Amino acid sequence: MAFVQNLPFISIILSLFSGPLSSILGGKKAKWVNAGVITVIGGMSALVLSYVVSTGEEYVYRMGHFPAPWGNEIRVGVLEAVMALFFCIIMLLCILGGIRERENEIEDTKQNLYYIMVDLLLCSLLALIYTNDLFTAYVFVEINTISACGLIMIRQNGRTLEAATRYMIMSLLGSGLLMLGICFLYDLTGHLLMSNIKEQVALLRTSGGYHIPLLVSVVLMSVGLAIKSALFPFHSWLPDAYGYSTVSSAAILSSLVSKGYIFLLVKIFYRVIGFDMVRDSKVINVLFVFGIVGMIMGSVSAIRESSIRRMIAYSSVAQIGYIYMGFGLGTTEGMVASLYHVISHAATKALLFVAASGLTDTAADSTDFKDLTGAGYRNKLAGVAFTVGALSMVGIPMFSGFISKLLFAQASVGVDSMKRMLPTLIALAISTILNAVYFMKTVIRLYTPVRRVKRDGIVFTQVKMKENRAKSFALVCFIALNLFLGLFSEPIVMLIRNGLEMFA
Amino acid sequence: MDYLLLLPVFLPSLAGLYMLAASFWGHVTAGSLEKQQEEGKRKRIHLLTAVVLVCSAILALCAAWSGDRSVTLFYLMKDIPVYFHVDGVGRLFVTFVSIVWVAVGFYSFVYMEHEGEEERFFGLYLLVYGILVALDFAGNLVTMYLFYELMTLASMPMVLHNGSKEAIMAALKYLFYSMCGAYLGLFGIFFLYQHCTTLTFTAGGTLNAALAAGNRGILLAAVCAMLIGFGAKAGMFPLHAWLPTAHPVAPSPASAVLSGIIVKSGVLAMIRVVYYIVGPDFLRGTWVQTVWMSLSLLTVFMGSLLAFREPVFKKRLAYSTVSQISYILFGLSLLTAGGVEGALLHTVYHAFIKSALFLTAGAFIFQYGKTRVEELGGIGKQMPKTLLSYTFAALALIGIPPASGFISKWCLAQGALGADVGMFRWLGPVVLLISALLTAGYLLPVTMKGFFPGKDAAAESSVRKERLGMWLPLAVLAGLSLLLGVFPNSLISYVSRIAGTLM
Amino acid sequence: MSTYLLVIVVLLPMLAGALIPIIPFKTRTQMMIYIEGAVLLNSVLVISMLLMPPEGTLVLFRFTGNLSISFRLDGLGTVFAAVVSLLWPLATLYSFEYMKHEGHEKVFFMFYVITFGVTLGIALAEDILTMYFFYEMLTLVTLPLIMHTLSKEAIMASRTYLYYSLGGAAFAFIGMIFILTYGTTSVFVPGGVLDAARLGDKTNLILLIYVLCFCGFSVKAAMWPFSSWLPKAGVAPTPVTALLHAVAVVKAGAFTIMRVTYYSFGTDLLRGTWAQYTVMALVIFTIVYGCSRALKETHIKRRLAWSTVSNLSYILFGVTLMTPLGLVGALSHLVFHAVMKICSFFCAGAVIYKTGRNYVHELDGFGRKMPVVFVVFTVSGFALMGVPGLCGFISKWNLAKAAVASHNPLAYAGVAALLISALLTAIYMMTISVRAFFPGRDFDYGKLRGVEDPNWMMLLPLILFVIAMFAFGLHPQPVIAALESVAALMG
Amino acid sequence: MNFANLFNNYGEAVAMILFGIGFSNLLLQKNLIKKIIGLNIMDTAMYLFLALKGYVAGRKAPIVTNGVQSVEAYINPIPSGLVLTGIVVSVSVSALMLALTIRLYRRYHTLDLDEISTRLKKEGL
Repeated sequence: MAFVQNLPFISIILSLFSGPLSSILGGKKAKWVNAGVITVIGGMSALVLSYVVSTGEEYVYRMGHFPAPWGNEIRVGVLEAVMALFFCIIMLLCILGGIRERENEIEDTKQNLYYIMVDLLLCSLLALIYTNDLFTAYVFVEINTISACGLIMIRQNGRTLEAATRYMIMSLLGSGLLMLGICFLYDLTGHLLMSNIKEQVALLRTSGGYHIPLLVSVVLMSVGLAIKSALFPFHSWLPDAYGYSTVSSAAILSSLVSKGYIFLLVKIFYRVIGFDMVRDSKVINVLFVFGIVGMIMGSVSAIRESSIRRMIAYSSVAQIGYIYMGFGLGTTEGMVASLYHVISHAATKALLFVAASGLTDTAADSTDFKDLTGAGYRNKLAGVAFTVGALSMVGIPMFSGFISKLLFAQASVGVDSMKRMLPTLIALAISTILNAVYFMKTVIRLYTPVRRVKRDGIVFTQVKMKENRAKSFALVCFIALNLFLGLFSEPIVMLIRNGLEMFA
Repeated sequence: MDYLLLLPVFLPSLAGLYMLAASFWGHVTAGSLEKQQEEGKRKRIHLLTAVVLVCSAILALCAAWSGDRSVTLFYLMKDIPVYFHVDGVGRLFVTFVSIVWVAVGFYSFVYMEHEGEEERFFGLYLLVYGILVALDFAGNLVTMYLFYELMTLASMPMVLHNGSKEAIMAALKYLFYSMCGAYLGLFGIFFLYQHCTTLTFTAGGTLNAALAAGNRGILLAAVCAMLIGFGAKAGMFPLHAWLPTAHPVAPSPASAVLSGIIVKSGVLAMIRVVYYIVGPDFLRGTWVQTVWMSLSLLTVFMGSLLAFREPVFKKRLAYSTVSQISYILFGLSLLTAGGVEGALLHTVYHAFIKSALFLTAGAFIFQYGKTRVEELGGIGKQMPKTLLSYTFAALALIGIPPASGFISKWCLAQGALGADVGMFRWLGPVVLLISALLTAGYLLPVTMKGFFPGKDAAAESSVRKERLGMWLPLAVLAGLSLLLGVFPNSLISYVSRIAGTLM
Repeated sequence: MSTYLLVIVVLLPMLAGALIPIIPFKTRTQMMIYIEGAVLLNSVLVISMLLMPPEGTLVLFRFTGNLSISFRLDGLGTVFAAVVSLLWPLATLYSFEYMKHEGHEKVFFMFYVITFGVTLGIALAEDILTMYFFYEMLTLVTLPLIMHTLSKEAIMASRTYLYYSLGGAAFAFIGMIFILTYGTTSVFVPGGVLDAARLGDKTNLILLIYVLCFCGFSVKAAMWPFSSWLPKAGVAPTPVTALLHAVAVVKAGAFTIMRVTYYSFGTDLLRGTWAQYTVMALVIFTIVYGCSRALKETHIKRRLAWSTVSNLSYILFGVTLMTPLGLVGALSHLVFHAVMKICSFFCAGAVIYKTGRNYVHELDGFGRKMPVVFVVFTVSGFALMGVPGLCGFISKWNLAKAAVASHNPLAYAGVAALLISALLTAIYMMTISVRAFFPGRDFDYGKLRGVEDPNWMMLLPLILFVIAMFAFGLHPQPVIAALESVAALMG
Repeated sequence: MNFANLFNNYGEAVAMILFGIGFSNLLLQKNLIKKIIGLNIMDTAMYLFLALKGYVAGRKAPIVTNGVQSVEAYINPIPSGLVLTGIVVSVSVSALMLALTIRLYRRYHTLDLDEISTRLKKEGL
């Protein structure tokens, strides 16, 4: 077996141990370690990706060479590698984008803790992506939750604490349900490895036994993960968590954490239950309905927001809605669209958060729209970046958002049942309009010059690109990434397709 | 293909445009002239106008009476040229238009001095003349429509000449009524274009029978719309309201030609549509004919009644126009040779008579500034010639034999009785008779009061001399209206020949 | 002529525009020369290209699989491109003079020139995705032009414009998706590309989608109930209102509708269906509605904007007839209305520029003080009324001809609507002219001291437009023939 | 339905009931501490469930004393392993929750989350 095949495992271990390592380092060093680790892992994932693409088939990596029923496995396919790569890139950029804010907002003794959390988060994400074992998945879900919570509350203020608590409660409920579902499956099949469970499930389907328990476990797991990834009715914690935690936390949370859960859900659908089984069960209808409602409601509450950060947070509620709607279509096309949106939304949303922070710099970190009037002139790059993100969110061609909109629409037209096609299309149109309303309103405000230089105590300041190199770099990269996704989406879509084929 | 037809069109138009431009730039550069310069300018203007007017009138008559000429100017659309052609009706119209126009023109040389803005007025006057000639020569429907609209636009400023607020309002009212009518006409034209073999005027109609059979309903509706539309110019109910508003405020020569000539273009348009495009056979006995007849009769009656109650002299004349034109329309609506004959006769006569009457009214205003009927007591003492010619004209209009009006009305009545139009056979003549009585009722009092004011009337102290330039054209017109009544045969024969070709 | 010209004429203005704020101009004149030069050059390129049409398509860029940004020159595109590239240089000339008193010109001209390229992009787009792409771009690049004055009003107007346009695009998007899915190809083919086999029993669905798509695109064409952004956008500087909101942007809306109707969905599918009646009813209503609003409006530019609303619906009416004749009518009005309306807007702009008066009742007696402007204005008014001899009559004639020929009862109503709106047009245009020329007997011209005609930069376009109006009105044959040849492809 | 099944696997039934209790507590309790207790009940229910799955009546725990016997002698060890892991997880989670609770209490002197959020709104922070 080739050396490359070890890399996934190594990357997980690496991130896992870089955490404790940074606990004994100072903030500065920890930062560099963390950045380095992420970069290295990104490189590894790239290698893995190229390897898997070249071989054209997924492979299994046994921990300590224990055979199937007992040992714990890692299973690497194209999709996993792609996700790992993108997560690394985006996480790195988020870290870079928020350096200054972190250093201001977190007291110095805690600086390195932050990086521990990030490392653990990365580790758990990678594990979620790669693992082939349901219980391992559960464990890492919990780790993920804990580290995410840490990221939220590390900036000390009432809001973040409250948000963290709410977040904990919600995700504990979710993981409780997930756990229960897993237990049911284990009870029914006697296995924990996804592939083995799938065989058993297939048998059960043919024999038709235990139909209801199987269904129950599917429902439990999907609902659990839906709750954790803040699908519409369960999003109460989200605006505060994203709106008041430090920038890179918000960016990472919104773009990666929830996506990890979603990806796990996809894996469960495809590799544990089998997608046709899921389709036959009515669970995806539920997801579909909640997804659409989420698309609309999220945008509506975003329109009512007066703080730019919270607005972006609400918009990601809407975006999560898109993704679940894609699941709900119940076709491979829909799934492809959702997965593409996972990526493009991750990129865009992180971009928006970082850009927003860049804008708020010009008004003494006030996130109120009134103070952002004309901010586009005060911080040019951030203004441009925000505009790009906004356009992509609205789905203007040549930005990534357009492609995912396109994929969703095509998928929905592909569905032959009117009951899904029309609602999807109409919902897409309406939510586009709503997005336009609140994002473009913001953009226009950004480019509305203000005569006076201060408003009730808040002094407007110019921000040059040089002042904050890391952020500028991150923004530029984000813009490039967004354009790349928008213009050269073909290969990525192809990869996703192959990955799904490997899954099934 | 000869351009003699174009000369009487373009000569006056260009001259008119030149004068308009001149007056406009005069205002823009806002140079104020000395008294005698002013005089010299007026002389020049009058001279130019007179020369151009006479020349073009002669040209027009030559063009008209030297055989069936025709000329295609250029193609407005692939199958629609701007095409002039002289035929019977056109010839007739051109003739009386030219005569009246020249006469009124000379009258207004004197009259306009107290109105001011003469350059503009005469410019418009010439322009409208050119357009009218073109309208009468027009050889197909679209050409006619083209000049019909132009006429509206060009004659509008004549109405608001004195620039007072009510004049402007009246002008706009005139414009919008005419536009409304014109567009109703256009509506019809669109449909006729689809269902006719050609839009070139051909006696007896060019309706494409095969197509028309299919969409009879919509076609009838379209024709009805056109009748009502062009009826607006001819002051037919329901679009007649502009006449009594526009005429009183316009300078008298303007109102003279307005109600003498321009309203006739509505009549011409109707003749063209009904007898040269749709063809009388298509309409005969349809609901459209009934509507048309009843509308015209209604207008006849209503017009004369309103005139009877109207104290302001020019308004009264305007109402009388409303009713008199509808005589013509009634004649046309009979769709018989007799009817058409009567209608054409009345067209000619009414042109002379009505312009004469308006010129009289103008004279009264010019000399003594009297606009209301009751002020005219004893006017006969001061302006005998004017009032005399007025009286003749009035008698002609009422239709006392042997004056001209009698003949035309006789023909109309005969036509009505001859036609096969149900109850209108007798209703028509009755209405005509009643309205004739009313006409007498509203025209003659002026004469009587004028000559025999009664002893209690305070004799007007200052007797001003009647101006030759004013009463002569008046006398000429009045005389014509008498003569044509006394020796009508040539005219009648000519008209009946035309009517014959149409059936 | 090589197909590269197709993309050059699209990109050149964008590039030139983007450079404007970067290049350090010594004097204003230099900038003017640069801009006018760029625009003229591009127009010349376009015209030469139209004269020697390049064969084949040019694929600029591929999104995914069959989705690409590609250009091709065909009949319809030729018409639109010709109109745009003939008017743009004149409008630019005019705006040099006008923008003096508006401030930060560089930004203005930057977007003004870029818009040129984007509009051409719409005209030359080969497939529906490209068209959609440039349609969205158009929205974005014209936004700064509307909010140029940056007054509260302007900001509000630009917001409304943005919401309306993007919303419309969102629904147009649905239509595009269906074309991509159920069409044999995404390229525009005369007569439509829908694949009957794949369509199966979904006809009603497709009709519904067509209606959505029509409404979506008709937002830019300011059809009721999506029209209210246009009058609001009148706060923009007059060159913008004139060129964009009487020609480029709104005509782009009409143009895209022509594309989807005749080249994507196909008229054979739509003719005589409820879909056709629905859109036609909407359009007919708009024709009358726009005029009556114009009548009520006393702000000159807004009045003209409302009149634009109704005139655009003339074009759409021609489109919804769904016959080749209808297309001819629509195209002729697309061309002629461009001339008439830009002309009248420029007159209004001249008044505002010289005197800053905005309302109709402030114009008493201007006829003598600004003779050229108001004579031109009156002529354009006549043209809009459809006085024969001017171009307005020709397009009205063609539309009505098509409507009557289509033997469609609703179309007859449409003809009536055309004439009613013509009458209303007469009222709202003539009242202005009459005021201006006949202010009343006792009007004191002293009040208008200092009011005079603007300089040649503003007058030249006006004169040219008047000439054009007469030329088209008296000898429309060449144009109409060309349009007929375009429509002939529809079969 | 026949309650026989229910009585045969009463263990599972109890586990489910416990889970319900825990879940509803975690969801509905105002007081944070009670929420945490609910969380723990929920987890414990899960462990009970797993353990029951692993247990086979009349076998020994899989701990090798005097010599290895055949596989039939032992109960299934995996669930026990899972339970152990689960306990670890839940311990850490509860620890974190408690820490949060303390923080909040220090700031706002209340354990009622809704009241805290209303106060936050008042602060407008």
